[in-house]
Amino acid sequence: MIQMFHVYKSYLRNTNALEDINLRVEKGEFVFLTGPSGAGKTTLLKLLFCAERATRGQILVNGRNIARIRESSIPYLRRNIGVVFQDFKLLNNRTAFENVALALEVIGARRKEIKSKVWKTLKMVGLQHKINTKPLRLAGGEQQRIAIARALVNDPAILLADEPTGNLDPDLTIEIINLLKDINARGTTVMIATHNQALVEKLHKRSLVLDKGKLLN
Amino acid sequence: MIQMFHVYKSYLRNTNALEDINLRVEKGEFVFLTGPSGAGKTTLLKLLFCAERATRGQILVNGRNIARIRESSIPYLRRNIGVVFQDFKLLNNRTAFENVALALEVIGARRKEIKSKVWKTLKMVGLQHKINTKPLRLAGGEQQRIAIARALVNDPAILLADEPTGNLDPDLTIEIINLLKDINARGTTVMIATHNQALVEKLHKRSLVLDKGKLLN
Amino acid sequence: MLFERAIYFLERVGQNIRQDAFINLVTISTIAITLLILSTFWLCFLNLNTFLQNWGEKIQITAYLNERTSPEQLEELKGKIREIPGIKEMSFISKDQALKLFREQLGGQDGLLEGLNSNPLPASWEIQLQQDYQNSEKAAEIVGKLKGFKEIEDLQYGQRWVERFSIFLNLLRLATFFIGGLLILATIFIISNTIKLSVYARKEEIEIMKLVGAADWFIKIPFFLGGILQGLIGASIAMVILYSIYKFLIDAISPVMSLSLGAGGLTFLPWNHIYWFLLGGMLLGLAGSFTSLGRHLR
Amino acid sequence: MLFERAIYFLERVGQNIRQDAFINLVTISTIAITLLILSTFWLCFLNLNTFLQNWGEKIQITAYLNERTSPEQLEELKGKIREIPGIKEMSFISKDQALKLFREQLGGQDGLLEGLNSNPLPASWEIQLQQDYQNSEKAAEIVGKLKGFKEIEDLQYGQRWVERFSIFLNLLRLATFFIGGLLILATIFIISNTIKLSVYARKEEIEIMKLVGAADWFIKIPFFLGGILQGLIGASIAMVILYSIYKFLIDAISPVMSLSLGAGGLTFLPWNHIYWFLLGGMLLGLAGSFTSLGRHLR
Ligand SMILES: Nc1ncnc2c1ncn2[C@@H]1O[C@H](COP(=O)(O)OP(=O)(O)OP(=O)(O)O)[C@@H](O)[C@H]1O
Ligand SMILES: Nc1ncnc2c1ncn2[C@@H]1O[C@H](COP(=O)(O)OP(=O)(O)OP(=O)(O)O)[C@@H](O)[C@H]1O
Ligand SMILES: [Mg+2]
Ligand SMILES: [Mg+2]
Repeated sequence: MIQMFHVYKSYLRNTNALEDINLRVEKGEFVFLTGPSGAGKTTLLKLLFCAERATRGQILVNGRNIARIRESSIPYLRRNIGVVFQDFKLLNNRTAFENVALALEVIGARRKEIKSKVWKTLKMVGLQHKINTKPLRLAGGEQQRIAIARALVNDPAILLADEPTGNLDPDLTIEIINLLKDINARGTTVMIATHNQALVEKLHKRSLVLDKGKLLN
Repeated sequence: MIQMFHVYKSYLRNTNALEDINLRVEKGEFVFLTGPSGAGKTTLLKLLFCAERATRGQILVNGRNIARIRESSIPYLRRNIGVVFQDFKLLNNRTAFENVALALEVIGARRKEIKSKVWKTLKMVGLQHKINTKPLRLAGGEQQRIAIARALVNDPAILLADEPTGNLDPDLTIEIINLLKDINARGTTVMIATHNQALVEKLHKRSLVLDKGKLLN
Repeated sequence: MLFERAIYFLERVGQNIRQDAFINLVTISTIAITLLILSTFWLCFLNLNTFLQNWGEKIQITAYLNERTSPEQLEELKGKIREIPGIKEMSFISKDQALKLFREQLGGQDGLLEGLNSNPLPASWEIQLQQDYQNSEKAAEIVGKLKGFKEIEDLQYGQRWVERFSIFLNLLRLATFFIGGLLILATIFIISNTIKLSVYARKEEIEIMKLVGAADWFIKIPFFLGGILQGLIGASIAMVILYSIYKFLIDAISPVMSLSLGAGGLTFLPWNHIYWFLLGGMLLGLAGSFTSLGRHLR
Repeated sequence: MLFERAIYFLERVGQNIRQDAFINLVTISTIAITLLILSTFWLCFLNLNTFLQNWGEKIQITAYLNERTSPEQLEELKGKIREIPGIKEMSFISKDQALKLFREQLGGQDGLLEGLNSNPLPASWEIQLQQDYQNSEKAAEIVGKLKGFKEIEDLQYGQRWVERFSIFLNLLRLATFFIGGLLILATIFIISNTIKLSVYARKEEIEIMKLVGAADWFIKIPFFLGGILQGLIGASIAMVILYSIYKFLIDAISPVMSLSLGAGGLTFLPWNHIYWFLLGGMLLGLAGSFTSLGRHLR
């Protein structure tokens, strides 16, 4: 599902945020991505949905070579990838409902379908009572759950989650992780960047460890 | 240092984000504030630096009744309180240095003093090499540490930190917490809202637990 | 499906306007005031032009006829002159009428004519020109043609006056076109700048839309529709205000003015100009959002 | 300390301009174009006014003298008339000169005068008016005063012409003041709107500054200085462009025009007007940021 061959990424001339990354994630797999702050976790995820372009190397996502993808095909790539951003990236002037609905609107879903799916997903993350609230009027953990709901709502083939439980309490963290496991069980490839060591240890899933841009083994 | 008497806060008409809060934090104390997402932790902190006003009740900070404070005195109150915001609240068009310097500029510090203090503080949080980088070019954990540096830089009497380690790896978390303990040892009252249960357990400090806007005991 | 999409985008535009009420207010009011200036200028120009043309209409050519012209020759000549392009009207003044007019003109000095035993004044035609020919060059051209007829002995037209008037008209027109052109450029510039700023304020929204997989057109369409709507509303407001000002002037000042201005008075913009202004507003709004989006969509 | 603060704020403004280059570019260019329009309008008005005044100068009063006026009376009368305010110059035309002029005016028809045995035309004074008196009311007033002298038998001035001219002038002035007033309002409005949008784009910055304990004045001063600077730069650009346009027109069109316009030709804005424009730009920039900040600082 995801493969990287000798991938490098450098934002500035002399430093590599990622260095010679080689990895392979199978369809339907559930992997963690860990490593200290600034190791390159977010950068690696960004490469996968083309928010950044690799400096060198080849990346295959869903059988497609991203290094060669045309600018105009990027939106279609992204529609198959749900992303939970580290900084949420919610639209502050739209309600929780509208934020989640956005992911369905861009693929041209029908109104009815949007309504029912958004409602169902917001319920899954426990926010059905905040459906018409705008992000700035929500608690940090509530915002994070909206970001999660938006990533899940259109059943993506791949789910990339960047520190998705950083603002959640332990109980909610378990709930959300169970949600991700469910989705994974239904066939979605899941990749989670996290610092939550307890979580990684408890789940017994494969974990990729980054350090200073390099993949440890 | 901090006292609350029968404090209520409701953002919307029929729901209380905080309900009948009574608490007392001594000068030089180190307390945790925990509780599930949406419990009201951020709201409680916001009341202390007047980002929100209490609906009912009295709040004393540093011997001063905040419920009665004039709009024009708020800036002076805030200069004695360092705040690490849950969403960082960094200025995206200023460098790490400038962001941290801001807290000193507002109190009219001299250039030289600003330079040396900012440098020292950024070094303490391990970001001396990112001094001229703007927030959008930093990793999540790096941004968080700038927010921490800004809160610490002018040696505030009170430090309020809202989920300050949500984007930090375990090692950095320990480093930062040690930093906060140091500052606490030098007399600063510290109040940390967090979900990090491991942290709370390890430190053996008093912790206030909020649930649905009420303080448990 | 297409219909549902259209509804979706229209709803989206409506929500954007509500959600960013402040920005929309500022943008629309800037568009309105800019177009108000342009349309006020245009209205003034139209009225001034009408006024000047009415005024200029008094320019006329007097053709003095040869004494030996017979009535038949006169008829024939009249037919020929009528064929010259630019002639609007011609009225005959006989020898007797000419003397009478001259006497009147002399006023108190008409004792001067008492010693006359015959009428030395020739008969003449007073020739009115069409509006397009009310300037010194055109008039001189027509005079040139009239000189060709042997029955016409002498020609007179207020050369100096006409020359001055048309220099003045040209100067005024030059200034008008110059300011007008500049105003149009400025309008385009200001409206597109304002829309640029309002799009800039929403750049984060655009970025997020892209990140969740929105195609460029999906992001652009609400902005385009929004721009068109802002332009239309702005232009409509401009027209309403312009009409109110016009109405106010008519009611307050016109009674005094129309006495001296005579018949026509002030007129408002004709319908088709209003139509063009509204359309122009919409196009400017569209163009403004079009150029602004480039920046943020790479 | 105060000095260090001043330096700090100036640096801050410089950095804001660099950090928000896009917004500053858009804001400054909008200010520039708006002020360009206003100053162009003003320049046109000034020149048109000068031109019209030169033109209107030809308005003159002819006072026909009583036949029985002796040279001494004439001298005395001349002294009295000279004292009437508004009189600029007066030239005497004797009976003989009058007849000669009349003969010239008649042109081909001068056969008419052959039968005369005495000169029936009176002597006269042609009286030129000062610029401020070049309109029908003032002229009529002076005529009224002249009528009081018994030595003056009759008075003539181009009443109809003068009336028309001053109606026209009034109409033009009305339009000018109207458009000018509207333009000034629009300028203020557009500049303040643009600055509002540019402040709005920085509202997060303001919020964060407040949260870290910045006093209101601390937040405001860089915005005020920025507004003043934007206004100054915008106004300077406007002046430079205006001068370039003016220079271009002078070089390209003036040779043709000045022939017909005569002496003066076109003139640029005097220095003190330029000064006022620059000051006005700064004040507008300041006022714009002043009104915009209210919103975000509660
Ligand atoms: N847009 C950018 N421009 C320049 N440098 C960048 C940019 N984004 C990230 N970096 C740098 O690249 C390195 C890796 O950043 P990245 O965000 O991938 O780290 P991370 O593993 O996600 O860290 P964290 O756990 O703190 O979020 C960091 O040193 C960061 O400063
Ligand atoms: N500005 C606001 N307007 C309306 N409701 C708000 C606002 N801010 C917070 N709330 C609501 O108040 C409640 C408490 O929010 P608060 O941010 O204090 O929670 P929290 O304990 O910080 O949660 P988290 O751990 O997720 O950050 C939540 O239900 C939230 O939706
Ligand atoms: Mg990261
Ligand atoms: Mg919170």
